[in-house]
Amino acid sequence: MFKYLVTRIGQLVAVLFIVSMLVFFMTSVVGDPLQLLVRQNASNEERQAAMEYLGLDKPLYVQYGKFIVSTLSGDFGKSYMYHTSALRLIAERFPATMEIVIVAMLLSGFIAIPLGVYAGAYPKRMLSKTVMTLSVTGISLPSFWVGMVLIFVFGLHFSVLPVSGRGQVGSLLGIQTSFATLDGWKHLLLPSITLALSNMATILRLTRAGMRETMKQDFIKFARAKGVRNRKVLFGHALKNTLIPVVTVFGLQLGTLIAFTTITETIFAWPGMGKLLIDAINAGDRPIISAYIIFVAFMFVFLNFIVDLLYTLIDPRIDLS
Amino acid sequence: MLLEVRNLKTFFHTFRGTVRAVDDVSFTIAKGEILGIVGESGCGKSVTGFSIMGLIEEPGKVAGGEILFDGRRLLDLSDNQMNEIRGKEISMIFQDPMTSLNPVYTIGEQIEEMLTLHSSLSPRERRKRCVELLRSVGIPNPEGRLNDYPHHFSGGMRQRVIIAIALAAEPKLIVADEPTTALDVTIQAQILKLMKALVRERNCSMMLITHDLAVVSEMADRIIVMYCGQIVEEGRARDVIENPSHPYTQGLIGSIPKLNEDKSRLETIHGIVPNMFELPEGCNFSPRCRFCREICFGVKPDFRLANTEGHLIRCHSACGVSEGGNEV
Amino acid sequence: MLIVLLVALFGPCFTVQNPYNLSAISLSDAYKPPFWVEGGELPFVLGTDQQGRDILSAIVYGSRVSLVIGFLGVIFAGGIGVALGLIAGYFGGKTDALIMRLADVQLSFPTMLIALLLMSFFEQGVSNILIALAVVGWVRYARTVRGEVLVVKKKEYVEATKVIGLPNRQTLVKHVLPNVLTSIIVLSTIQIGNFILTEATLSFLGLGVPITRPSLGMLCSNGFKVLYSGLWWVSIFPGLYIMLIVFGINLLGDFLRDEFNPRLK
Amino acid sequence: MKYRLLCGVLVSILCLSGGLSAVAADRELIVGLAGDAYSLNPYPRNETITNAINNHIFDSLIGSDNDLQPIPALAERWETSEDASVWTFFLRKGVKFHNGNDFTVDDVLYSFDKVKIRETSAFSFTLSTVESYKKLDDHTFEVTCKAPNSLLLAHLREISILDKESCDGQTEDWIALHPNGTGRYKLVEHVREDRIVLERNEAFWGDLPEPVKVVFKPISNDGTRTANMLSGAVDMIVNVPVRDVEMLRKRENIAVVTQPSLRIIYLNMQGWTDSPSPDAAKPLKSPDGSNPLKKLEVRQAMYHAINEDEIVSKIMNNLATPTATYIPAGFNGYNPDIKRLPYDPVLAEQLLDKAGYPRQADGYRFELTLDSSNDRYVNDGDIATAVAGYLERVGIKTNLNLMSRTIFFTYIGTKNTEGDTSHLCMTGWADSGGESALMALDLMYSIRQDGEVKPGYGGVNRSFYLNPKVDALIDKAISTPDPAERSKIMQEVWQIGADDVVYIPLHFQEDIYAANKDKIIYRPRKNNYIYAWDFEFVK
Repeated sequence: MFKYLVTRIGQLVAVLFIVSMLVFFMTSVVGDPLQLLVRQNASNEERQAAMEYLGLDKPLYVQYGKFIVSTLSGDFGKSYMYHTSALRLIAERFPATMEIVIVAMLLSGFIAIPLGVYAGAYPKRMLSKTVMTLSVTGISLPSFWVGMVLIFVFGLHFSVLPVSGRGQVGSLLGIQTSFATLDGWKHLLLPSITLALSNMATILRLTRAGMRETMKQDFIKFARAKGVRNRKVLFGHALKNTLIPVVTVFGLQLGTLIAFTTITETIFAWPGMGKLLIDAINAGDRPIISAYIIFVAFMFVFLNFIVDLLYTLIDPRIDLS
Repeated sequence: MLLEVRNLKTFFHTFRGTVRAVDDVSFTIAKGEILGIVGESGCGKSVTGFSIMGLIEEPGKVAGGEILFDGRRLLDLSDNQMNEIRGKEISMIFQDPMTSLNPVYTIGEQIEEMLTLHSSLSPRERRKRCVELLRSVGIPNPEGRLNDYPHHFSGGMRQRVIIAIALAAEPKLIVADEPTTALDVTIQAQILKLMKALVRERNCSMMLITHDLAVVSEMADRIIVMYCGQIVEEGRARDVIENPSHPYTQGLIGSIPKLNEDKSRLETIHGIVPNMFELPEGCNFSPRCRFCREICFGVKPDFRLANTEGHLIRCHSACGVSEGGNEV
Repeated sequence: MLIVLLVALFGPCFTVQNPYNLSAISLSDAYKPPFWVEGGELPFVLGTDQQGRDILSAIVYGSRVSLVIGFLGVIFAGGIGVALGLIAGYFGGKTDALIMRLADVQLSFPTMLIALLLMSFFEQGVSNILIALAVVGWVRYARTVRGEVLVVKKKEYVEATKVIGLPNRQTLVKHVLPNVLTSIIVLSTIQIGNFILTEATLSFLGLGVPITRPSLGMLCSNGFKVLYSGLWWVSIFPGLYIMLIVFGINLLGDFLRDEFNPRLK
Repeated sequence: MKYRLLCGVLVSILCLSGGLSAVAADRELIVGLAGDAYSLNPYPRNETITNAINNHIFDSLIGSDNDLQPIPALAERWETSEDASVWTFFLRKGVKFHNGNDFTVDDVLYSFDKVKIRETSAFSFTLSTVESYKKLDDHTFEVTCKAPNSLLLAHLREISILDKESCDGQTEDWIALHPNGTGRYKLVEHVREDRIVLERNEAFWGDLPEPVKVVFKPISNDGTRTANMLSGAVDMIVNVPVRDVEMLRKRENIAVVTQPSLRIIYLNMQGWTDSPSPDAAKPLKSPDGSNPLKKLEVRQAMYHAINEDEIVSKIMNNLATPTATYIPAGFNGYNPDIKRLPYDPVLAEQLLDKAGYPRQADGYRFELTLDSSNDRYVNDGDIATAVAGYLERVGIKTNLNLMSRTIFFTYIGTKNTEGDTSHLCMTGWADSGGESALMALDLMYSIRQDGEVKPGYGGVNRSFYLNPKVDALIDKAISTPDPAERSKIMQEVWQIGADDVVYIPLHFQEDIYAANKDKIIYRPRKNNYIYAWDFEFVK
């Protein structure tokens, strides 16, 4: 196990290195940071000064060397847009994004998995068919659309939930979070549902497909023959055998949501990280983009490590090392 | 009588038509008795077992008949009530030990689950009992192996674990569905011996479902031979083996290789099992029967007594009775 | 599903205009409602959009773009992903680590950035989107397939093939692949929809297909801007059509899975 | 930083949960903006929203009235030498910063010094024409320009004045987190991308604005902003999408306020070069290999071919004003004699024939690529599509190349950092100063494909218009202090530009606001800056 961990950490370093290189390359191609610093009608002199300030006048490998050195010391530089530490900007936004992502993932976990189990165990029943049909809506509607419709229905038509923004934050276990206040929860709900919807459909469908196969297995019949109650058969015996693909996708979705909730955050004016990223990309703000993507890479490596560990917990036959 | 099955009918309704997987089957099992049910695959013997357990799944359905177990009508019980009986009073051993154990739980957990469901033992007592059970089915170092997963065991060992699970709640009846089919011949013998010993020791009954007459002849007190969802022959084990009366049974016995007889070719039953959607009008076996007569094609045969007491056959031409099974 | 395909293939013969031909559409026809609504008129059966494009014609043409994106996207992404997933899961060790960390690298880059990158090198177009989708989409396949292969390869029938000396490639294709097919099919049916939507989202961000060759996703996101203003037909019809396609694909996927999966019989 | 944010949040919770009762709730204003302020340090970014918000906290020496003409602010009055090269400013006395420090000349000179540092200031250009400045006494100082400069006031207007005492020696970050100006409002809290809360500075030197408390909410999605307005969560929104206007107008409690903006949408054509955009993906192609855009008739024909009225009515929902010139009526240098060339496709075809580009066998005369952004200006993608359609109909094959603003501006830049790639593009331009000469300096001053003719001039002259006469006129205007005289020179410049069809002007966008009319009245500014003091409460 220890050895495994060491290898994984070694891989993490390699991943971060490659990511940093790619990020550097991409940000040097996409977007023009000068746009942020100088006016469109700026003179060549002004542009030249800005280039020097950003170090863009140096050859690419020199720029990269500098970038790596400062990155290693944990300094991603100052955002071109906000003129403050890129890392701090991300840290500031992180909690807000986590809030909607956690709620969204809980929603999809606690709704989609049971429904998937049910639909997989009883594929012929009316309810299963309804659920499956509805889940098609989940994967065929763009999230910006869903978000707008939710705003329209709950924010405007029924006026039961606030239209957008993050509500009051309160202190919960010493952390400032929307979870602590009712107002916070009200604001959380719509964006979380928007995020959850397409996830739910995916997880539901994977669970169902796995369940359909597992339910035909002998050990399910054997469990029934043991007198195990139906619910326990489904959730105890069958579900655990179908979890591998579900957990895989769950992990990917979780990471993707944390990293790239761009659209939903934009639509709900939610002050999270995704919006920061899209603004940074649009502006060619290299410090933010690189800090962000390296952070995300770190997170994915970590998440996938957790998922791999979960594999071994779920299925003892899997041997990673 | 521990178990009494009367006119059991289990049908499968598919969109291609109805399959009468079990059609009008009646038999009994006495306390402490081992009943062997023999037949080719698809003859309905497993379905009979599952019908008793109440585990027939869509599109299957028990269409008629009665199952009396210890005086209770099983078919009238709800699923929850059945759960009280399954495992505790009737337990089941499956054909393939490779797939019957849940791969994601330790065998300790799987045995314990039975005890949690059907006993009021404390966790520590349960653990102790698990060890006892494993030891009784002949698993070496049972304490150490409780936390192992099924894939750590060989096929024979897994079947021993399954037997341990089946015995865990001290059931009155064990339904064993082809318990040794998937095992090596040498291991088969061990497992059979073990099962017989355990059943006798605990004085429980057993319904042994198999296609292998050799297995049955060693184990069973009585034998039922099934063909196309119906019982074609029934009698004490010795009677049926030594004196098979139905042409089908004769065929089955004839196809077992015997060491002491020198034969260049094994006997076979010619033809194949009929399509279950289009059963023959008369006797189900008629298309394959060597002794087939006019009547066999038109009329379904009824039970008749063969030469010994309690030895019944379902055949028009009892002629096969004395001729034995050695004709070519 | 068949209808969708037929429409995509032969629909263009019957539409009233070619929405790709700029000189054929006229701004003066902009925002006409469907013909049964007051103010609507034939031949614009489902109304027109902001450029005066006939919605019905645009849907017919757009569905071709979207279907191409969905199917080819899945084929590319799925092809790469399944292959890499099989290899990673089956061989394990360093190969696995390499491929999976590559996946981690890939996951860290948003689709949008990749699309932007491609756009700055190539002209805006369907091929860009396809490359972006393949580059982004393979990870999901690879990780899912790998997870399942880790289980499957421990099964006896796979281990048995090693004993009989079957080459790895044959084992993978003949014995491992069929056992992970269910997840692949489910994933693919979801991904087709997903890809069509990703394209819509990219269009929403201005990174999608060219505006002169609108896809369903782009029609939908264009129309969405005027949804509150009561011009519902501009986005509802393409939206419904996307749903229809995704639904059809899912039915097809379910059918394929049931048909080719011996374990469900 | 975090601690401070936290405090801010806590304070706001306290306020919201009752402590606020001290402030009259009905004098509170919530405004939905299209974006957040990037920094509350006024120097590093020069961008509309950031500037507007910083103007609440900070004052400049010079203010602007509603027509963007300079008025006294921290400078009470000023005097200028005959040739407009030496300026003396007299500062207002008794003004205090939010933290209680006195405002003096030292603060002004400190701010000037900071503004000039290119690394941390986006406003360094404002002092690029200034030779030197010196303190005369605590409330008087003198500015000497490099050349006669009538535009100094327009530039000084953009410099916010910081407090030297508290800022000196602090980091840029610290300054951004502790904004301390002399302005009408003090910062209560700033939660990035969520809200900026300001309260009235009761010690302000001038008239107190009506709103006691102002909350700016950045809501970047158009639809969401409209929804917030409809739900009553905000009192006013900016940049209402044109398609939502009708629906909002139907609401009883909502007033839609529109005003022509300074932003003009127009087409740039590389008509003064023989090798237009050699590096474009799809370069210009004509049968004889010449550059058709060089011909005046061709440019005129393209002008005639475009039905701008239809674009305005169909795409812009009538919320745009077709224009013949680049500055709005009423501004310095506006020339009312310039008229649009009428929509006349038949004439357009005749002109094209005359210019020597008849229709070829395939029905086309020559082939162009129209580059445009699709996420920068109001409905830009649709406008470009429509324009391409009009050009196609007179026989000009038009490839449409739409891209995100992220790459668009680099792609079309006159500096050709990525090669010369665009011969026909649609862009927008606005000069928030409302000063004709400044605009012409960027738009009309000569520039060549291979570089600037005069450094810093012709920065967005994407047509590569070359006309020494125009250059001379612009130079002259800049050194003319008298606005009326300057206006006259500029009118001539615009007339020449129109005759040469340097650009094809399309329309001025309209700034559209929606406000809760039961609560407030809003008088918009021409430059789209939102100021709390432009609001009046109804009751």
